Amino acid sequence: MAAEVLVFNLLSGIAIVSAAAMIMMRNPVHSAIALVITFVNVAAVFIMLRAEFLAVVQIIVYTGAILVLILFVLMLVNPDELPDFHGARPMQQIFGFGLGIILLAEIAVAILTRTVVAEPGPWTEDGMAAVGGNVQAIGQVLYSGYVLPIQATALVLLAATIGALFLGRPDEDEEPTPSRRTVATISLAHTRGSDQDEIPALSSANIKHEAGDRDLIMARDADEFTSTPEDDQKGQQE
Amino acid sequence: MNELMPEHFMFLSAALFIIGMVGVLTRRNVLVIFMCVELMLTAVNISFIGFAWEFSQLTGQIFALFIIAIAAAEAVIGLGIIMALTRQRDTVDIDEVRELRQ
Amino acid sequence: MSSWLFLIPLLPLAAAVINFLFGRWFLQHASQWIATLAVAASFVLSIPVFLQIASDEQSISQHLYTWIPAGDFNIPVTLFVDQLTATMLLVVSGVGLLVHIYSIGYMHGDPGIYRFFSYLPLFVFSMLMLVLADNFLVLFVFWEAVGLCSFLLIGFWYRRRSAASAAKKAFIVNRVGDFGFGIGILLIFVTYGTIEYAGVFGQVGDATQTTITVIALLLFTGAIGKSAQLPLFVWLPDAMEGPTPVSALIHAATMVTAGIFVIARAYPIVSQSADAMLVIAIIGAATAFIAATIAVTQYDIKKVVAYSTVSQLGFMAFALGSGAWIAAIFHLVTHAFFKGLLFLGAGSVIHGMHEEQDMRKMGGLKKYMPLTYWTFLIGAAANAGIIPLAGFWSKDEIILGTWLGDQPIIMVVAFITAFFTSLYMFRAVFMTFHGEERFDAEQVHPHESPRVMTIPLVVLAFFAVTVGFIGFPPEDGWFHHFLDPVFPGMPHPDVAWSTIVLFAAISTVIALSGLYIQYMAYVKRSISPRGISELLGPLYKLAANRWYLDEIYDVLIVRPLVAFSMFLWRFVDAQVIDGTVNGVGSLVTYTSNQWRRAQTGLIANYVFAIALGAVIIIGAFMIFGSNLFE
Amino acid sequence: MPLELVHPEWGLIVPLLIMVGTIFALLVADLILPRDNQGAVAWVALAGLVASLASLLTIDWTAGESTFNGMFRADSFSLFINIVVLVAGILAVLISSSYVQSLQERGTMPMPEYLVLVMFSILGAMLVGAAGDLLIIFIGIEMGSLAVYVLTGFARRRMTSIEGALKYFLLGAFASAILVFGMAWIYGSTGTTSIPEISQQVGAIMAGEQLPEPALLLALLLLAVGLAFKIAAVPFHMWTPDAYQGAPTPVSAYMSVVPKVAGFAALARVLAEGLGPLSETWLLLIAILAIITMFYGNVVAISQRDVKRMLAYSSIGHTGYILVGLAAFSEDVPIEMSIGSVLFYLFAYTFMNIGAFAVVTWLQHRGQGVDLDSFNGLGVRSPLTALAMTVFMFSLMGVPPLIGFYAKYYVILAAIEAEMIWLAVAVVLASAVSAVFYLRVVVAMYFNDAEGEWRPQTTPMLGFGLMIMAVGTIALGFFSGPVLDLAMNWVDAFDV
Repeated sequence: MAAEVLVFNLLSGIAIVSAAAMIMMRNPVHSAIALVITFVNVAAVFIMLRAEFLAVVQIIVYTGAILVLILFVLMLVNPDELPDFHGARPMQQIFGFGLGIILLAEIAVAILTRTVVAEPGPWTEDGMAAVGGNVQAIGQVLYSGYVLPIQATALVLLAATIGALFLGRPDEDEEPTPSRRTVATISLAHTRGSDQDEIPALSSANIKHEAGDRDLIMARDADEFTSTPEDDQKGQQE
Repeated sequence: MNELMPEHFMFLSAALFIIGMVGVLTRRNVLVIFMCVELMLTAVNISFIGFAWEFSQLTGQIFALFIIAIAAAEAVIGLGIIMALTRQRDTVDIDEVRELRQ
Repeated sequence: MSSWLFLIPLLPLAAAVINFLFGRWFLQHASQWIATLAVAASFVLSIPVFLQIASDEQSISQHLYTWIPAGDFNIPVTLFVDQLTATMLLVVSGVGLLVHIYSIGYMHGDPGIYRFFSYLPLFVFSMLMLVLADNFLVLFVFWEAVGLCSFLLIGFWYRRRSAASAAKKAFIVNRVGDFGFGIGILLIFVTYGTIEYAGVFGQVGDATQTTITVIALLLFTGAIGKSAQLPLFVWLPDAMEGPTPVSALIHAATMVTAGIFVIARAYPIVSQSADAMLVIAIIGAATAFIAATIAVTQYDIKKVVAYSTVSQLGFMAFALGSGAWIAAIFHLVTHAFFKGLLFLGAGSVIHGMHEEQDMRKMGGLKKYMPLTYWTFLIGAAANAGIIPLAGFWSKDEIILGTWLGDQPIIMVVAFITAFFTSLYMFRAVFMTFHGEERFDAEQVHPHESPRVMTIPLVVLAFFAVTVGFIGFPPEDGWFHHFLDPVFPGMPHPDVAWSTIVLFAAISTVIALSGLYIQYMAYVKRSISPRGISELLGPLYKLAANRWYLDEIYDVLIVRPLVAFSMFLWRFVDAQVIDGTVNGVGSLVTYTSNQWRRAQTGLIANYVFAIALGAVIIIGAFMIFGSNLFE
Repeated sequence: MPLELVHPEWGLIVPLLIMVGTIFALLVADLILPRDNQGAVAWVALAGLVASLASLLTIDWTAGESTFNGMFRADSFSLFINIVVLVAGILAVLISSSYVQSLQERGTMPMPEYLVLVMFSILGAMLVGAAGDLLIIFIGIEMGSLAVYVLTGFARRRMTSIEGALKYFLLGAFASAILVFGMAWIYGSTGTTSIPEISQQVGAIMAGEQLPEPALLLALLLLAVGLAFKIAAVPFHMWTPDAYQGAPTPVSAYMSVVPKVAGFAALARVLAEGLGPLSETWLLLIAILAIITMFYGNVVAISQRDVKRMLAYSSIGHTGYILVGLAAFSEDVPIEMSIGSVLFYLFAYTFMNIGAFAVVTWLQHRGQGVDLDSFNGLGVRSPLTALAMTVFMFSLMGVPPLIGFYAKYYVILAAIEAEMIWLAVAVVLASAVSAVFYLRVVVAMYFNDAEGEWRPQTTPMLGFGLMIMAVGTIALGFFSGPVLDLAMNWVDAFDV
């Protein structure tokens, strides 16, 4: 039916154009909005492909949760000072697009020469209607054959939660000093070690002061034993 | 082409995947790169769902469901790392993050 | 029986590991009991093995696992026990047990005691595995392992500079011998295509006479190092820096006899080469004589016993070389007991004298430590070959063996050496225990050692008296029949009783004359030792300076080596190596530095590398590896 | 179609359940223990790991059973992977507890979270090892990777740590997308995601064909690229040096082993088992990757002064060696030689590589840095530690009779058996190159004079872990036979 193809082409056209817009936009907020448009269109495509449940999930999880999260972080990161990201590396853009085109060609060859061998399964339009629709069908398959992946995915989400909580948690002894943000740790990891002299010397008095009566472990370079912002600040103040 | 063919969604998927890849290759804002990775995963989902549609199976749809879940987990971790980064240094430009090299 | 054979070496290993892991924090002194019990269990387990071998006359073996399974080079680890191994098992675990018990007293209060009691069972394990091996590679591995244990134990008091350098010397000198030994094993593999005893010994004759001689001599090179033969014996006297129980166990009773054991083990090879046997005999005789003369001039009680050990090892070596195989093993067994006894006795003296080792500062100790005196006297008499103690039977048999082996010159040297043996042994006894008290009685209060140290002395003394009777009557004793299957094809000459009695008489006269001379010199004081040494002049000086061997090595080996290494450093390193480095080396370095630049630190470039790699791989494979263009 | 309730055999996943239980125990311990005294959680983690290791004994792995509709397979292969990652986990906990604790005292590194993340990544690797479905491989790899991303950035006050985490994460997410795209194409080509069924389908497709069609090839290559990233094969390795250098040292030790084991397990499952009929194609790819990887890693390691970075490049080099074992997979070679050598190498690598990083950690505890100069005079300062490091270096170099020698030996044997003499020669040559930088550490320890401040410290757990690894590196060399037998048994499970 031509109408179906027409709708598909329209949806995918919008999706591709807005995806392209996403990577071209100067402002990352605009990029995010373009990505939302793409995702919504993709969700519509999912419905055409008999995946109503996934279409809803796509909207809720991607558009609803992940992108809003990204936007949220984007706002946190000082939106006034967003640097100009474009035009700095023309060579990279040329090569990037070049690689993309070649890979697209390679995938296109694969698509066009593909032969189908898979045996058709029972989940045609009628098959799904027989159990009450896509959601019911997915539910049946998911909870009969995919118990282990569900459990495992739950654990992945738990791991991610714990990790994110750790990364995002403010430091316990942190003082919100404005200057702290600009402190950059000196790179201590140059291969030749030639910049060793730049490291602020930590006198033992300094350490005692900081660590109280506890014995403090120190490393000369490239490790958290030395290069906390506090240490660096002290070094600079002296 | 009068009917919806598998090639249709395959090309859509490939196009979105490539666009995502090119975005990762060319952008410098770490958040935009991150969005591009999400776009690539969505492209993969289209492939999976399309193949499932073609074969009248549900395997692909369920795989896609799990990819979405994992992508959510990945997003949480990624944003956590980016938060930690901005806490240390007020930047989201990956070109400024290059102390470790050679 | 064979199913739990593996426990014999495993228990000491387990004790060693446990003590090493937990000794410092948890066990401390408890480690001594773990080690002693483990070795005791090994000893107890060895007895039924020995009895079974003695009754069945069948060798037993237990396959443990395949060490290197892949390819043609298939090396199993199999425990193998025949009469020779069974004898060694008893000697190693028995003397080892006594030394462990003795050490409990001797090492009392040492802060590193857990280390000591993890090294010592580790040594017992290695030594047991050495004798239990059924192929040359496993033998070699544990040959190295006992060397390592010896190194660790000599340097046990590593803070003492002399101990550390003695350990190093022992290790380096042994490397020289082991190098030859290793090449010998390689040659065996190349020649016979296997390194398992059974396989090698079954086809000895396939190789040419020259090859056999070379293999035998290379194996003997290892023995020269480990069993302290000329010219490599210099490490053994220095090794006395280690704790005395170590000297008794490793440097008298067991490890140093490993070389003798290996030559006996390789009987099917060595006995095929008359040339190699001659070399072994000559080196053994020279070692025995030179070491005995040095021993007469020493004042350090442990050094005397150490040189005596070297001399006795020389006896065993020339016994092997003269074809008196069983006599050599017999002497190995008796020597283990009386030399272990002598070392432990010397240790008891040193312990009672508050770490004094110089005999000139002793004398008259008989009344302070009677038990030590009597046991030491028995050991010395056994070593000197006083009838009917153990040493007499074995030594007499060796000398008889040289006669039967048609080596008259060596026989004469042996008799002379036996005289010197008696001289130095009784000199030590009289200087230490008789005569006036030459120590400062206000500073030093000699005392008998605790019971845990004297009991091993008594047990060893008992064996030093009795163990010789397993070889009685000479050439026809129980021990000879027991060991006979190990040396197939060995000639059994009939010896007339008159010959035996004659040799025994000469030996006894020689031994007693040594005793008499020293009695006159140090007890009756009718002969002045100083006078004799002045009379002998340069000869005495030669012996007292250990035949200048260390100096000779310094001139012949150390200095040229230093010069050579200077040459290497100055010329080869600076010119050749640097030149090569400027070629190949700097090419690699240059490449390294260039490639390193790829790591720009920019994420974008990293992503680019991944994408480029993927695109190239996919493209290349699609063009060349797919059916696209078919 | 009625809903069929599944009754999985829980007995087969007991080791994983114990790990999950440990994770929850750790989280509870985090709640009930006071913030400033959480050293005890290390024991909880150790107990969980040991219990999981012990529970492996309760399962009959030779039966090759599977459960969860064939998604989880309890065969000898998964047994071996379980052993390797659990041992690696125990070693990681041993070497990191004092490190993390000393930082926790300064309020930067919470111990329970650290251990939970370690547990998660082990759990992920265990899942991958037992995977019977592409979905499980994907989830397992992601579980491991996500945890390790966070661990890399665990010293979150230090810029380099965050930088390493960011690089690892962005590239890892990118590679995951490629990997999962490959999985989609495999599904598109075969109509299934179950690995044994993939094998059947691909076998049917390739029957009578010389070369595969582009679609199948694309699937294979995308998958290979995604997994090559996880095992750090050149040119997909570039995250490795930065992430290893940036991460806290115990994490570097850990991430040099467990994610790599998971990656190789996935490669073996997918390539050797699922795509076995395509081996003609991917063998060449793996062989090329192996050569490039081993030379690049070892050559670039020469010009590194930072020991962590040097070890990172060295670990890239080792990836190359291990790939040689995989490249020897072919019909002519007994599978226990090719894949068996891979497994053996992973086991050997666990001991010596974690050991090398552990010595760096040990030095850091004593006020030293991570550059080569920090090793100066270690032979005098601490002879035992120097000895341990020497053992690790020589083992990594491949000197007999240490375990590293046997690892290389079996890999070379497999290559020779597969008639890829050039690969065997390449391994030998690359090892010769590697001697330069390994020996440099040994030389620094024994021939250079000590310099800099030295702070005596007692780190019993770290010392114990070091000793286990050093002894293991030596002893397993002597007992390489039994370990290899175990590694070879995996073949029972594979229906290739």
